[in-house]
Amino acid sequence: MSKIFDFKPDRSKYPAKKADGTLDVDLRSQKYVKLWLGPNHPGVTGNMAVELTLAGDEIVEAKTHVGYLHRGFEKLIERRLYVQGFPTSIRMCVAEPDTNEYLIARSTEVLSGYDKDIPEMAQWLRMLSLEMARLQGLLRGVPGQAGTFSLGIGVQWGVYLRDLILDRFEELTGARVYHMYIIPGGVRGLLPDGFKKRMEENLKEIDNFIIRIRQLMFDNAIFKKRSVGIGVIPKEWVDLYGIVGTNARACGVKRDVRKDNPYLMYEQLDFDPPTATEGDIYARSWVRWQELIQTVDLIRQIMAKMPEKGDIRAKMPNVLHWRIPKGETYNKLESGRGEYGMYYVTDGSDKPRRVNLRGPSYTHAIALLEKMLIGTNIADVHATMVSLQTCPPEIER
Amino acid sequence: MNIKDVFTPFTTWSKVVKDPVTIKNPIGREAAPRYRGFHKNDIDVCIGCGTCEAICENQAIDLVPVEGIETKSGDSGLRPRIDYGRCCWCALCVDICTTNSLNLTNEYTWVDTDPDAFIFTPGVDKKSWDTKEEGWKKPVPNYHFYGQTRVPMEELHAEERVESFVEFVKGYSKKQAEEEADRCVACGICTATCPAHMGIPDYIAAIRNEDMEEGMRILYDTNPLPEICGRICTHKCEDVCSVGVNGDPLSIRWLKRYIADQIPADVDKYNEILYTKDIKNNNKKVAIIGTGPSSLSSAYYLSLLGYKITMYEKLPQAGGMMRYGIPEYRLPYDAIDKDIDYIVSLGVDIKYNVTVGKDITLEQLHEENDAVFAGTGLHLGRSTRIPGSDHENVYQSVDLLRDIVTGAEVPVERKVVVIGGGNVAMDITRSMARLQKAKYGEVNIITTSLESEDIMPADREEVVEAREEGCTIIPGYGPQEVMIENGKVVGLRVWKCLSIFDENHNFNPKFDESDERVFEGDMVIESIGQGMDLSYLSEDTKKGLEFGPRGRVQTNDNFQTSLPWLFMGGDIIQGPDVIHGIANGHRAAMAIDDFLNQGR
Amino acid sequence: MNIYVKLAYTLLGFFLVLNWGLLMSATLRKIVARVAGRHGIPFYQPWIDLLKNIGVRTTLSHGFMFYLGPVFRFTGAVGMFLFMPALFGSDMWSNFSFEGDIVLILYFQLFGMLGMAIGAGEGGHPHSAIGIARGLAQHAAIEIPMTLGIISLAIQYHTLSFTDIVAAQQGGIANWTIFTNPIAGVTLLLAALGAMGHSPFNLVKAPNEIPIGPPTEYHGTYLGVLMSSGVVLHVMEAALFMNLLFGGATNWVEFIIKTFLINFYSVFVGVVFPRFKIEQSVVWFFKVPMALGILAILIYSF
Amino acid sequence: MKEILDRITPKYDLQDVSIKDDLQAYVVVEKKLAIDMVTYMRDYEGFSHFVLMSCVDWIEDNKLQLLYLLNNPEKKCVIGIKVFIDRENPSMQSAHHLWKQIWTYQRELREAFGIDFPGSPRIEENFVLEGWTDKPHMLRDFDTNKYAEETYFPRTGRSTNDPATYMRQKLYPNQPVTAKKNKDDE
Amino acid sequence: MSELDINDKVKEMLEKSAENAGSKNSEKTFVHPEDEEREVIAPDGSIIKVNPIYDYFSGKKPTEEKPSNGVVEKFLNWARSESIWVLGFGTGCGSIEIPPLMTPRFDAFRFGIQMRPTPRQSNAFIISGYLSVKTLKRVIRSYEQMPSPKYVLALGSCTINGGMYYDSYSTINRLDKYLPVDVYIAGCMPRPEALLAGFMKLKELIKEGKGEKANEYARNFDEYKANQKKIIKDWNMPDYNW
Repeated sequence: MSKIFDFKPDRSKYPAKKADGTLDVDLRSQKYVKLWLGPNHPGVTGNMAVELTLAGDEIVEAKTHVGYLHRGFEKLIERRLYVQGFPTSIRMCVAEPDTNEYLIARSTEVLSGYDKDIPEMAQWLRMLSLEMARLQGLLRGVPGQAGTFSLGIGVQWGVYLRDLILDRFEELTGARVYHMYIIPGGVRGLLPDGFKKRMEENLKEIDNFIIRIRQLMFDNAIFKKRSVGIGVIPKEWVDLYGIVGTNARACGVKRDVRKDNPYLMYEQLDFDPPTATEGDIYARSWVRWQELIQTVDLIRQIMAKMPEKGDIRAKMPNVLHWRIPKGETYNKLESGRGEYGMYYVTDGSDKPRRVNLRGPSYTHAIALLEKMLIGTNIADVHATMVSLQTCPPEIER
Repeated sequence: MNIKDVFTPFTTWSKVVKDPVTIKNPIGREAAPRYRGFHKNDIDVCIGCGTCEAICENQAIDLVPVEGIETKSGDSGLRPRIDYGRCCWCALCVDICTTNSLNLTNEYTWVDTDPDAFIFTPGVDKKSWDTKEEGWKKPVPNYHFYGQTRVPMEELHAEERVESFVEFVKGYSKKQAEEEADRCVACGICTATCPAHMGIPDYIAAIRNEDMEEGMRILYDTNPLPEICGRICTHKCEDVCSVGVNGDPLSIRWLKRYIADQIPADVDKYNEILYTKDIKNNNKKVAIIGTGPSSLSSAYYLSLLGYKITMYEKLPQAGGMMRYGIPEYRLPYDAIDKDIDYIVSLGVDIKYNVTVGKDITLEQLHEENDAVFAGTGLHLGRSTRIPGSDHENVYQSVDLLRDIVTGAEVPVERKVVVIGGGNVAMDITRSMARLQKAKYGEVNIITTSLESEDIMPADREEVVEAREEGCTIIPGYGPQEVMIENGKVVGLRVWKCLSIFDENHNFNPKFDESDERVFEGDMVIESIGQGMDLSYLSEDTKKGLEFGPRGRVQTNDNFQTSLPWLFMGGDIIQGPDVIHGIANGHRAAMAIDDFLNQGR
Repeated sequence: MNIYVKLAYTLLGFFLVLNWGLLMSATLRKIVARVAGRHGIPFYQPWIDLLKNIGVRTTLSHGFMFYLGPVFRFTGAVGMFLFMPALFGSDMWSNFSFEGDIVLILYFQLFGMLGMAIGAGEGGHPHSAIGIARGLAQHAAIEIPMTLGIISLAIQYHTLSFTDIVAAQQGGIANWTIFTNPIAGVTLLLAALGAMGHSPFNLVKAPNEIPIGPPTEYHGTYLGVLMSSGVVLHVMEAALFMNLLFGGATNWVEFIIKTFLINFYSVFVGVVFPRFKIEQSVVWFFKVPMALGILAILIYSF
Repeated sequence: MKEILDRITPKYDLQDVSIKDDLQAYVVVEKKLAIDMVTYMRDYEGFSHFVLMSCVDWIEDNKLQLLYLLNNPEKKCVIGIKVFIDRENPSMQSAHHLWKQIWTYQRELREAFGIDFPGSPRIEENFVLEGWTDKPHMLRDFDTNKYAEETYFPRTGRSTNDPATYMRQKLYPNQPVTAKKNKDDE
Repeated sequence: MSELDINDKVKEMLEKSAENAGSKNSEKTFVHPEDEEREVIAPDGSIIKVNPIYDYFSGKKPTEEKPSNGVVEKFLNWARSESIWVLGFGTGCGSIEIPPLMTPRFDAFRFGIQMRPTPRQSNAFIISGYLSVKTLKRVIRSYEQMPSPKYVLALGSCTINGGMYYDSYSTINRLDKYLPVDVYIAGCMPRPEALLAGFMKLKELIKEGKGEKANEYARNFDEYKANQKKIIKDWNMPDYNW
């Protein structure tokens, strides 16, 4: 029966290939349609574009176009003092900004030799803010997968709960989205009074949401129909394409910087990154949902284990004249999207020589996405993009 | 397909009976107490140091003059104006604010149709959020963008230093100096307060850059006596230092000394660093009376311009009050020599043991030279004129200090009483303590002053150090009589002083006669101020000069007297202060140059 | 009854249905909003949107065919209203229904879609073309179970007239077709899901795939016309199934309640299910509803 | 990390090996050996995860420094392979055949630094910029502030004062603050 | 014309275009080969000249569309103010605050604010922060496709005076040079509450009849265009994108 309704066309003959291996797509032959998804399109993640070449409803070629959000951060940071780097860098990725702050802070600390002086309290607070950032990202991202299939209710709940976390961020850091909290040397404030109580209330709501989202998404016949077996990443691709984070974990490769190269106080936390084996959209979604549970648990652990009081910033040189000797370092952390790293070069002056950010989307959204989209339908483009958690600003910086 | 998967999603509908979670009235909702909203500034506390401007990575902050705020010492009169077309609300400006006057409120709504409207001076342009209390403030605890505490200066212990006249302040090591220099926020507020307007932030930057030669050049731009100033300057700059508003002010003086100490005492090296090897002579001559700070300063800057300078010194060595007034433990002689040797190396001729007015007249100097600068200083001690003050065992501090330097015999008794609360009083107190220690093995000295402890004119650290060294300082008593028994001084009778000035701010001390004390002492030293000796001015010359109050010669802003060829500066015009003298000398040198080149 | 009076009543009825349609769409959106936990648009929002659209100053054409989209769509809506009895047993509100009107209504369902195909194609936007292609394909898939269900009813009631079918259902809930012919009823209800155009069958407009499908290029007054015909179509689709399965309506209150509930039913499903892909949707209609439809015919044939 | 480096140092004649900690090291290799070494590290030393390809402009040495950053998922360590190439007409062998994402990096470096990678797919295509006519934007001698000011007209009507200068003008306009010298060369 | 002839002709034209491409390599050209002015052969063999950029769009200048008089306009303005359809184009980082705005917490729907995915049906454009030149090109295109009356809300510092990217080579500093802006909202980025306040201000303006910036754009079209063309170097589209 299913064979009868299998619409899979034979693509061995066309599109033909040119001698150099690229596709021979002649738009004037009227066999193909060129369709741009984005940048003005509600179905792309952020302000980017995918240029699709369609044969019927099937994609034969996809090209990712980025640069719509290009601000030249790496150039701008070269013009800014070390302490001025973090307000600039944080805007490199709006979905989970704290990761950038941490990397800038960590890189400068490592290169200037202050990384051992960071007070314990500050490290716990950094970890709390990073986990909260992961949580708010997942609250948008997990139901967002259903949103790509026009199941928008979960998104609405998720964004509401994310807003509650943003309220906690506001209390802790003084801002909703661009927290600018982790500063070279430490953090910019202790927990306010009653923070833990209010956080716990929010977490309880999120616990409830987690169950509901399971009923809505993962026990949903049509959601399964749309996501199982679609957008499969084979295990062999992980190293070939440089896939990291949840996308790698969903195809059975357990990579998590928090476990592999522990930073901050992650060694003191009890967790095991969830994995799946199928590597399709459903599996990625499922891994992320489990990660949501785990992040809630991690925040609870952090709040229980962190000290009550302590210094928030190490004694550092005057920020206006801070110089760092010549050196280079690569620091990474596990963001909600995967390994997030920064290559930082200093030359002895009061400004960095080069800052290069390596976001997971750099490979996910270009090389991998372009490969994965071939042979799928227009309807799957958005779902595939969201399941890879592509985030254009970290590609083009 | 699982049939459960068809029905489970419908559980979602249970939400429909729950109340919406929407915020009823979102516009103007109160933000979190720590929210980084719009700026407010307490303009009365703000000193316009501009660190906010320096740290702003968006160049969002301008410093602009504000009506009603005057530019004065310690306050630039500028206030930050913020461009909300640039700001990113990172609050680094709040975190670094030296006075804690700049804060962010938790107000965040500002909608306008005019893009040029988003620029305002917080605290000056009235905004609705000016009264808001909550918002971002500098985080606590231990969150500082620059060092709050001064790097302690290493000194000899009190017991050790009272043993001898050896300089007891050791000076900063490289590490200490750099750490201290690192605290500077480079605002430049201090520059205006410094009488010589030295480029303080610049030479501190030179320390950070480990470029001592550059530092030296900056120092010599305005001050040819850095070794001396680095030790004994009254450091008015430190009083207004913006880092000192919250925390210890920068030790600007020690940093200056650090730079000067790094350059070896080698005049060739000096000439090389300061590019003074090939100054062209301009064939004009200027005579300078005295070799104090103002004289040396004018000599230095005039010789840079190519003038031939001849200096006349009454005493056998140059330096004036710096050498003969300030004890060696504060200002060692080699430091003085180092500075003076360099000035001499520029071709300055110093004639020692020549008293103008006696050995050579002022008129002669005028004839031989194109202009004359007189920086003769205050070398006459003032007397309290209380009963018994004409006793031979009542001394003037200036005389004693000079004698200590020249090596003349100084009378040292077992018990000494000093009258005076200024720095000179402290100098003589501590010098006498050292002499007592050497002669008798113990210190027994009482210093009393009319002013109470809190308004004593002496530097605080001087008082503290004097006490550490075993001197007794009892401020707030007015001397009434030097008690003499059997022709010998036995003590000083004093009354408690209630107030020094009357309602019209005239000197008119009031005493509490019931609180009478007697300070025992075998000798009394008066140190209540100095007077000038203008005996070298002939009657003719005096006629040509104008005199102001308290017998001072009237000069214009450029220290030119009403005799155009005669310039006067230093203590005799401005009162006793080294750095003022240096500034006067520099200004007078430029004025002399202008005066002599008018015809050109 | 005088044809002019009848025409006047029909126009009044159309006006009523239009307003009810606007109100209904707002209400349904409010209910969905409530599931999401928010208040949603005000009840009067659709009217303001309509006014605003009429007030848009720029009118731009992509050619003559471009006008036909809204016109056909509106004609489809009017046609559906015109030839379907709104209220049973009322001379004034039975409009121009006649024997065999079901066939005409089935045609008018497609009519608007065809018009959009012409107009949207002329608009030149690829999203429009893809949307309309999807729409036509899916409509073909919906029509099969729907026609099968209607044939089953026709066999059951021996008529192709709404009035007769509704008349046969009078006299209590037990007489409704949904209970007398449940298999055809279920077939038609499943087809109704598709016809209403809510998730999982909202492929035509498909937000975040080809937003917003055929009307991409339509703006201002065109959009106003499309909007109003859309809401009328929603009411009349519901009225179609109301007449076929739920015993029709004898007064406006009943009409309103029944059309609302039928619409709500599709929203009820739509809120909790994501969208099918086009081939999944077509295959789905070819599987369960078609089998049921054939079964319904077979039962009544033998 | 140390033992790996000991193994490969003689093999590739590495200069300037710097070990940051147990998990991070940077080596400098000659240009013609670089791609070979990257391949070797991938195939024989387990550095199978390609992290990052970057470039640093050392304008004072007239060199561009390319960096291939590889990660060993087993040993969890990172090695940075650095290559110095000329700043004039920079060019480097393409490594796009090794990992699938490398051509993206090469395309970016082509645009940002003007480095050519012959044979790399879509190398000439724009990456982030469109219609760019100036010199490659990440080079140190491209002044972004100047470019922005000339191109994007910042809002006028703003001016600022340096506290020290302003106070000087206000409080002591006549006091000399530099030493004048009577010399020819100044 | 026989089939053979057509094939020859095609060959000839292909060669010609290849020559052209070769000669143009020296100077940087931004027009995509598909958009170049060229001759094509219709299925019937006739030769048609096409200039895709101008064939698909009319390069006509926009005209001022005067508001009608009196009560009607007032009434329509009221309707416009209560039904603001925002183009769903997240141009910058401020767009991260749009989802909260449209979801339960702030629920802008109750104020008549809705999102539309296509410029044809939108009448408000949120410029959510910085604009890179590449995006500006798309923004201009989208803006010009919006039917009048249309409104622009500018979020954050970046649109006012460059914000924290004032020195970036890629982002513009002043939005009002390129598009007429109705309302500016301060913040980096503005919170949803501030955004709502901005919408309220916009409503006020529309009700007062001051939301006529689309006409201002038409009036000063040449000036705006000159500014736009100064920074968009690869202007491979018609002057006005209708």
